[in-house]
This record gives sequence, structure tokens and C-alpha cells, in this order.
Amino acid sequence: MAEGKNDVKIGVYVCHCGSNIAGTVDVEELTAFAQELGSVAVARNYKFMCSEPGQALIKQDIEELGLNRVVVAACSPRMHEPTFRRVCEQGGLNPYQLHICNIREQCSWVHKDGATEKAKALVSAAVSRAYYLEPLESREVPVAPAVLVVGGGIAGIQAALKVADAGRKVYLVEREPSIGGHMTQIDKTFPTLDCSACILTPRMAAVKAHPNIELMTYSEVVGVQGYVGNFRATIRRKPRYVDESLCTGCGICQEKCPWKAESEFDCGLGQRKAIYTPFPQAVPNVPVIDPEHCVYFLRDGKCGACLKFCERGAIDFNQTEKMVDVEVGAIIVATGYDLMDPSEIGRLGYSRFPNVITSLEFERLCNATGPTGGHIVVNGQEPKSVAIIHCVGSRDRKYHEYCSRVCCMYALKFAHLIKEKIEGASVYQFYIDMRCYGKGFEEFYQREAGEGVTFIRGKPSQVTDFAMSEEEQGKLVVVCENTLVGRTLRVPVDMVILCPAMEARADARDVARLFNLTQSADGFLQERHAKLEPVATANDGMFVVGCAQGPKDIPDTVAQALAGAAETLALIDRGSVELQAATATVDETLCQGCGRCEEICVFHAPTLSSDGRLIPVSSINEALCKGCGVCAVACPTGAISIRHFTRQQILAELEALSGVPV
Amino acid sequence: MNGFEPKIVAFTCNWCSYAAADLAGTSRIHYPSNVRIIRVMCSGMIDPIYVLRAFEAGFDGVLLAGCHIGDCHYISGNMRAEERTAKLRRLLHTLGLEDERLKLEWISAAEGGGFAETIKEYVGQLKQLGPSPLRKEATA
Amino acid sequence: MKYAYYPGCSASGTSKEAEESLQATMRYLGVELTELEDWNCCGAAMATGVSYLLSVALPARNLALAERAESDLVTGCSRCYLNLIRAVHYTQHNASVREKVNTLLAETGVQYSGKARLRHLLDVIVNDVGLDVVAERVTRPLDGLRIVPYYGCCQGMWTYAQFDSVEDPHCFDQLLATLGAQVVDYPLKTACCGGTLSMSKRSVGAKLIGDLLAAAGDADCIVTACPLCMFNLNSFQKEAGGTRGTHFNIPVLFLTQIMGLAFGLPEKALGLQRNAVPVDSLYRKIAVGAAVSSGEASASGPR
Amino acid sequence: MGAQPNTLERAWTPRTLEHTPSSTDLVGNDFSLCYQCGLCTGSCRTAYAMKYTPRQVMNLLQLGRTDEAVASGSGLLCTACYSCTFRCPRGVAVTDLMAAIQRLSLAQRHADPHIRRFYQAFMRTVERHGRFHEVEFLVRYYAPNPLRLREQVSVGLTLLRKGKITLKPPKMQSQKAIAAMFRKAAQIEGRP
Repeated sequence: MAEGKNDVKIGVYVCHCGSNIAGTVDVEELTAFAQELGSVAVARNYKFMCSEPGQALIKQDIEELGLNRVVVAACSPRMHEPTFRRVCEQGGLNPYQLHICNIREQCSWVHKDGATEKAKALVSAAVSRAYYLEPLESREVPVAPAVLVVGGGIAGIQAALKVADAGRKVYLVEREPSIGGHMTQIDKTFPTLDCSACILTPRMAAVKAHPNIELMTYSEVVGVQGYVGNFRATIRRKPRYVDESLCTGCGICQEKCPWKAESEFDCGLGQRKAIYTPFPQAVPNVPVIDPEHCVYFLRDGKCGACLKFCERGAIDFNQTEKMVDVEVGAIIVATGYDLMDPSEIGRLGYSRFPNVITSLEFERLCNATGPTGGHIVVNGQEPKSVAIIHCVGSRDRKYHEYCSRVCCMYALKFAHLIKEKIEGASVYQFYIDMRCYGKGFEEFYQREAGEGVTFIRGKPSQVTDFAMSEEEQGKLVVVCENTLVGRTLRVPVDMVILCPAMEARADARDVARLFNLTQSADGFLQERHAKLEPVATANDGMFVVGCAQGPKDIPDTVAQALAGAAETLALIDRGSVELQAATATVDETLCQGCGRCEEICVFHAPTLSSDGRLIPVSSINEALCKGCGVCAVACPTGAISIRHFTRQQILAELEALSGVPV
Repeated sequence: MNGFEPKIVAFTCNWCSYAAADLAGTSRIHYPSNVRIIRVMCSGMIDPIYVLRAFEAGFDGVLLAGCHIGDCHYISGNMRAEERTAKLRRLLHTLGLEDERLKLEWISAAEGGGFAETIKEYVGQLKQLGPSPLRKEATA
Repeated sequence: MKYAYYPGCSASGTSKEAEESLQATMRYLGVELTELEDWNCCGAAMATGVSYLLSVALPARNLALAERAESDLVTGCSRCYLNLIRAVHYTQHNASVREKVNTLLAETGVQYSGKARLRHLLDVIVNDVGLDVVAERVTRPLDGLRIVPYYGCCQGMWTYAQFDSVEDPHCFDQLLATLGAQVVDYPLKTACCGGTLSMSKRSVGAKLIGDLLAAAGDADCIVTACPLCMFNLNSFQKEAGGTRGTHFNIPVLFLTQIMGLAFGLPEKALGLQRNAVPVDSLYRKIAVGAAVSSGEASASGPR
Repeated sequence: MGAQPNTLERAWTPRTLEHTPSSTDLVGNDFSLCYQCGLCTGSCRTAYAMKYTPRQVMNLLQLGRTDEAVASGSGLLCTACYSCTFRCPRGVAVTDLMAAIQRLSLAQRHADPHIRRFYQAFMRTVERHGRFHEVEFLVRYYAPNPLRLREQVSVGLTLLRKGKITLKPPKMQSQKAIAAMFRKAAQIEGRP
């Protein structure tokens, strides 16, 4: 430190916080105690330190007494540290020469006896730490004025459009051949029953048309470097074998292609060609060739029908995958969800009986663009009775503890659609609790009850084709306790619809690793704060929206998407970001260049560089450093220390704490 | 033990455990005043030196608290802390200190009650254990 | 392959045939079973009705014995298996139970630390011996026999053994298919036979058994993986028929009995003469089947 | 935290559930987590014969009305097949709780004397020999009214004819030790 011992002038400010602190801690005694501590120039107490007059008091002392350290003994630093840092700054003192001593949350509120003694200990510790505080400069770096949106479902689409409308460049990356996501597979949307495609496809078109959006479908982000404001993402563009710039989407190639495969879009209920667009309104309306099924690839050179018939010559079998790098200031992760595979739950007979289907499969059956043209048929006939089983894998410790939040509502929607399409069909809802919490949801529930849907409260134990009576012959029987009566029921039906849990993407872990995000216990990507930071993540500049963060319906997804857009805009429109000041520093004279820091840092902040030196030394990229201190502890020579949390500072605090008896 | 009051220092990470201690406060959940909290940014920041020095300085117990595994604000700092604590324990053992004297707990920001419980429990444990051998030396 | 073997009470009594056939077939397959020395009753379904601790400690003692003998413990009785695996699981996951149980075991001079691994006979046959080997040893394929594989409810705890799907197990079906039998898809394959209700609460027990037998339809026989189930399904066909105004007369065999038949072991060695419901009908069928198929059976033999 | 005792603690008071594991002795969760979905009942083959289905029993426990559950005798029909426990979405140890109810019913006079004697006869036999012994069991079971032995005659005779049951009891070395184990358990669980 430049200044000698006596140059350190510490001011201690004890807050009464009304009676919150003063009620338990003897503030006068505490102040007197502080006054006697070394290097303390002044110690005062006041009713509310955070109030205007309280702040003025501190400013005044800094100016008049030339304080160069300030200790505020009050509430938690998580509460008012920013406030008092500002105060110091206004008083002409470096904001980092402030130390907050938490004598409310961690003292006066949790102790009766010994509160004052503890407060003393905490204050003396704060003072000795403050002694070693050093001024820090927080630096600013410019922000790349573009946003990367990962995932082209409804969340990604909405976020991209909003950012683009604000005049910012957007890169929208989608893994599949077309954007649209799960929502494109859905028939109607609850509770308004408007057609999913009708509300979605215009948005998809808008994305394609938007001058500020660069759309990359059939592509995946494979690498991310950099830090908030300055990310560089590497995107792998899989070969389409069709030239996007030439193709007009006339569809002749699909028409002529003789080779078929199961349609992923129709959940395997229908077929598609080897060259295909997943669905008619696909965006971009450019097909892809699936080498798994294209005979040109399988038996080299045979066929090539598409090649022959494409007038534009857009077919290009020699395409190879391309890597593209983009520079963005912020990233929105909207990678969506997977539907749980209910065959895991053997007793429900999913993969065993063809007329036991999942909710998504039913959406396709119901959908006019679906494999049956919107006619609900299984085993070649219209079911006259349908059982809908809720909470399949949701609210179940053996699979997923959480509630998937949408099933109750779409189950009601299904009931409506079935009754609408099949004259006199009976529908049974097997539920545990009906959760219709959203706007217009409860009304929809009532309406369905009115339509003569049967509600059976109970979790079915089995779906079997084992008939125990005449009426059960040739039917599926759902076995379940009617818990409201307390008797076991056997309900024979023609079709069973399972409502499987929405679960985190199978590759959620890889995505988390790729973008340096955390996952919550349920596997979904984790937001920074459940309430106040719903779309921000632990990684500055990265945001997670939609079902990637947890199960939710379309309205909630869109709301999050727009929140994500707002967050990214707020970030890049600022033009620059302030970097965390309490970062790691390397004492080059001590560094032995072992590289331990480089290995251990998950943010890749430290790097070994030996320009001209015999042994390389570590240097910290402060833009990347989060100041977690993992490297400092790992450093075998103690060359690395964390600003504002130096060993000296913490040990000083520790020593002082031990000084005052319990 | 005739009225022995153990001295405990707790190193808590800023994001979870320190917040938990604050929550205990805002929810007015009382716990023994034997504990002194030092705030660090991450449990991965806690240098073994601190722990050793704490015992040297006569603390009877040291509590290291961080976010639950998977919740670390810095992705994996708490895992580092876990590894180090294991190593540290062996060292303390050779110094003749009981394992219980060094405690590692994951306490999330939501677990105010949990924090208080941990402290109560720990104080009880240490009372059973009696003063740290090193403390006797320190005071002697 | 060497294992400590736990016969259990019903296998050594009411279901002797299970025990006899088990010994014979295992010998034939080269599986070495040494009877667990000084084993005791696992408490069946009764212990829980009297004492929670005994319901864990009784089976635990046998595990402790196996632990002392330093070998894996195999049992052919699903009910015993359930109690044993339950003891493994409970002592593993609950310190207070482990402690109490060990204080009880101390009375008998043993302790259980959870080392001994527990195996179900079916597990051993399917995974250790292997179906390929079983196939090789078949000399009298059960061609044309329509067999119901009855796993029994004690599957429920197999989840801790982790060797087959609990909700919809298949290893037994595969085994029977390997023997050349035509396996009937049995909807109640894991439904409970009622255990001792057949004795303690006849009205209920008989109904459960009745449902099981009825579900077997016109199959040639039922094969169980548990001597207790076997005893129930065999011994109460009259009462069971009574509950639904029909008469049942379907042979019920233990899995090693049917295996023994396919291996061409002598009927006596398999205790087939002891089965409550005579099994002669099966002999005829197999004899016929064998005559027809023996030719290609050897030709298409794995060797 | 733990301000007033939760339903569990109330239900486990010695008066209501003696000779039963304390909540901490159960592997799996206690009934307070049950959300009454009925999967246990749906999976239960004997529920049809019970006054209260397994789910209802869980509910009675939650309400602290254990005695009512005990009196219903539902526990006596549990075959301990563990399907409910295995499937329970909340991880409740349903089977063990049914067993607890069963123990209480059996400990009471008004329990179905037939079933009651059945359990006691079985366990007594095991206590004496360390293993099960059919003949001694049947004797103990039917001692009070030998006429009912008729029920088992057909079965018994087949067993004898087929040489499956013998009159001489099984022999094992540690019989005494097993008996001691029984006594210890009774002592720990505070049973007469």
C-alpha cells in the first residue's frame, strides 16, 4: 500500500435502523467501542444511515475529515452496498473503499443475548478489513450490437422478431429444417381454441422476410467463446443438399422422389419423402435431403429423380457442412423441451397397444394437415370412447417431480375436439388435480364439464386389453381407483391418450456446458433468480427463455421470449458493459507458469503466455473473470489473488473476529 | 461441559449461504450468537489457509457453506470446495482435530431456517466435543 | 459358478418339488449351490404382522450368514427374495434400522454390513448361465407346449435388483421360449397370488387365485418363479373354481421343473410326481412334439 | 420449523401406533406426502375386500385418525406384494404403513381371530424352530376349534400323500439364538 499506517482514516457509521438494530444492539456502546479501534478517525451512529441526512453525514466526513475508508454497520450488503458505494463516490472516495458490516440480518434480528458483543466483533473485523481495502477501477468494454437466438420455436421466433424490430441484427439458429418448433405440430390452442398454425405461420413468414434477421435452419451452435457484450459463436450448417438461393420451393422434387421414411413431424404416424420439407408451411420453404433414406447416397449415384426434375438445378449432392462464426453481444437460448417417452411406464401399455397414443400424436391425428387429414382414427376406426390420462411422468418422484403445467388444459381441449369430431363419443378424464390457473382457464374447464366430459379423480394403475367381462371384450381397459368414491373402476375404451411430462431436452446437459449455464435439479436450464431475474442466467449476457427453462404454455413462453428480447436490447443498446472490478490478478514475480489456473477456471479467464520469458506466466482476461477465486486457491505459489477479497483482507477480518470473546 | 460456549467462524458464499443467513434474519429465526460470518463470493474462494488460521486463532469450529451442487453461481466452485475440504480434513486429523470441527454444508438462499438449524446443531455438536485442543494452547 | 443357496421354508416343505427340480437342473447346468448353513425362515408375509424389526432382522440374518461365507446369496423363492432384498435395501438406506437390526443379530452372533449380494434364481439362470447355454443343453424341446409364465408380484421389489423391467418383465418369457415352448402373453404375469390369504382368508385368497387361473385360459400349464405361488395355484384349484362356478385342472410347475423336462432329466428327479395337479398331460404333448422336432432341433442346435 | 407436531408425529404416538417403526424407521416417505391419487388402490388386488382402501388408510393416518384405520382391519388384507410402494408417485412406504396398521389390528382383541391366530401361530412356530413347520403350525392354528381343520383337510392330505410335510420339526443349530432374537425384538418394540 502506498499510504503509511497513520494515513489510513476510517469512519465507522452505526445505523439504528429505527429499532431494528438499536432495539437489540446497544448502538451507543458499539459506537464508543468502534471509536477506540485503530485507524478509526470517527465513529457515529444515526437513526437511518440510508436516509438522505444519514448519507450526507458520511459525505461530509469524507470531505472534511479526509476519510479514506468507510465502514457502515447496518443491514446486509446485499441490501444497501450499492447505495453507500454511491455515497462514497459522491463524497470523492473510491466506492471499493467501503465495507458493510451486517449487524441487522445477521445479528440484531437473530440474537437476543450477546447481540451487542457480536456486533462489536463484527465491527472490529470490518475495521481491520477496511484497513487493507484498495481502490478499484471498474472498466467498460464496448458491446457487439447483435443478438444470437438459439432455437426457432415460438420462443425463439418472438424474441428474434422483437429484437429485430428494434433495429438490431439477429442471428436465428434452428436445428431442424424449418422453424416453428412444437407449436407447428399442435392443432388448436387452449383456451381460445384458435388454430395454432393460423397464429404461428404469419410470424414464421415475418422472420423469413425481416431484413434484420439472418435465419440459419438445419444448423447448430457448436462453440461459444467470449464474454458479455462480446461473444463469438460458431455455427455448424448441415448440408441440405439443396441450394437455398436457387430453390423456389415448387415441391416437384418431393413429388417425384420415390423413397419414403417415417415423418418426424407426424410423430411417425405418417410418411415423408427422402427429400422433404417437414410440413407444407415450412420456413424456409426449402427441402432437405435425408441421406439416411435417399437412395442416391445409399447406393451411390442411383436414382437422382429430384436432380432430373428440378428446373432450377438447386439440387447439390456435393454440399458439405459449413462452419460460420458470428459476433454477438448477447445470446438468447430458446432450445425448448422434449416430450417424455411413456413406454418407460410399462403398465400404461404405450408401445404395446397401437391405440394408446401420446398427446402430441393426438395433435397430429386431429390436425387437418396431419396423416389422417384431421380424422381421429386408430386401428382404422373412429374411437367411440376415449380415456385421457393426466400426469404421465409428471408429479411423480419416479420420473419428474414437477407439474408440466399444460396437460390439464390441453386434456380439456382434447375432450372438446373429440366431442366436436366424433358424434356421441364419451371422454373420460383421469386426473389427480385439475390445475386451471391461467386467464380464461377455469372458464374453459367449466365449459368442458358442461359438454358432458366424465371426470374421474384417480391415477390409473394399468391400461390392459385383458377383458374380465363382455363389455370389455376387444377394448382397452383403464384400471383406476375412483378416489372420490373409494372403489376401483375398470373403464373400457377404444383409445387412450397419455399426457406425458414435458422434460428437459435430452442434450440439455451439453447445451448447458456449451453456453456455460447451470441446470436446476429437474434438468431444465436455470434462471438467475426465480422471481426477479426470470430469464437472466448465471452467465452474464446469456438469457434463457421458453420451455428450455421449464414447462410452460404458449402465453408464458411468449412473455418470457419478449422479456429476453428486452434484456438483450437493454444490454446492447447501452453500447458498453461495466466489467466486474473484483477480479483475479497475477503477481508475475511469484507465478511459476504451472498452468493450474488455466485448467481449473471454467470461464477460461487465465491463460499462460510466455512472450520473451523463459517460463510462461499466467495472465487474467479481466473481461472473462467472474472473481470467484477458484484459481487463487488453486495457485500453488499464491501468485493469484482476488481484488477486494485478498488473503490479507480476509485474514485481517478473521484475526479480528477471534479477538473478541463469544 | 460447564457453560462452554464454542467459537465458530462461518465462511459463506455470497449467492446462497450468506443470503440464507440474511433470510434467517428477515424471517427472525433465532440461533445462537456463537457464530461469526465472513462473506466470500464463492465457497471455491475459501483458501485452506483461512481454515488453518481460524483454528490457530482459537476457533472451535469452522463452517464452510455454499450453494447446493449444481446451483453454484460460478458453475462448479462448490465442487472445488468439496474436494479441498476432504483434503483439509485429513490434514486437520494429523493435527489432532476432530473431523466435526470442520463442517461443510450446502445451504441455498431459500433455506433461512436451514441455516439457523445448521448453526444450532453445530453449536450443540461442538459443546459435546468441548474446546478445540488448539484453542487451549492459544489461550494458554 | 458358485453361490450360497437359500432354499426357504416352502421350498423345503410344501413345495419340495421346487427344491428337488432346482437342485437337479442347477447341477445339470453346472451351477454350484452350497446350502446356506443354519439358515432361518425369512418371516414370509407374517413377520411384518407381528414385528417390524423381525421382518427385517429375520432375512437379514441369512444375508449376514452369506456375508460370513463371503459369497453371493441365491434363492429360488420370490417371497423369500422379496424379504431378503427388502432387508438389504432397508439396512442400506436407514442407519437407525441397520443399527437396531444388528443389535438383534448380535443375539445370534452375526452382523450384517451389506456386503453380500443377493440374486434371484431367474437372474442367475438368465444372466450368469445365459440363455445361449440353456439353449445348448435342451434335449427335449417343449415344442407345441403353450405355457403361461407367472412371475408373481414379488417382482415389485425386484426394482432394487435391477435385472428386468418391473412393470413388464420379460426374462421369464425369454427363458421359456428358449426351451422351445410357446409362451402365452399373460396379462396377470405380475399380479399377486394372495400369498397366505389362501389359508388365512380363504374367501379372498381363492378369488385371487381364481382370477389368475382363469386368465391362463386354455394354456397347457402355468409355470411360476416362486414355490409359494406354485403351492397356491396348485393346491386351491377346487376352491378357486368355486368362486367362479367352474372347475380348474391346469398343471402348475416350478420354473426348474419345466427346465428339467426340456433338459430331458428324469421326472422323479424333478419331483413331478409331487405336483398337486398331475402333469401327465404335458408328457404326452412333449413326447409328440419331440418326435416331430428332434430332427431339426439337433440340426438347428447352437453348436 | 417443527413448531407444532405434524400429523405424522401425532399418528406415531405410542398410544396409536405402538409396535410400529417410528417415521424414521420407514424407508421411503411417510404418509404426509400422500396426495391421494389412488394409484396404490388401483394396484391392489385385495382393495376390493377392504373397508378402507389403501389410499383411504393413508388419508386416515394424515388426519391422525389411526385408530379408525386400525379398527377397519384393512391392513389384515394386505398381501405385502409391494406394488403400491413400488408405484407410489410420492415415494410413500404404503406397504410398510399398511403393515403397521396390520400389527395394531392384530394386537387388538376385535381383530378377526382367525387371521390373528394365523399370524401368531406362524411366528410362534418360527420362534421355536427358527424355520416353518407345517404340522406344528396347523396344530397351533386350529387348537381352539379343531373342527375347522376340515378347511385344510384336502390340502393337508395331498401334502402328506405327496410326502411334502413331515411330523418331525426342522432342525437348525441356532434355534435358541433365534428365540433370543424374538425376545430382544419384543423388548425393543415394547411388546408383551
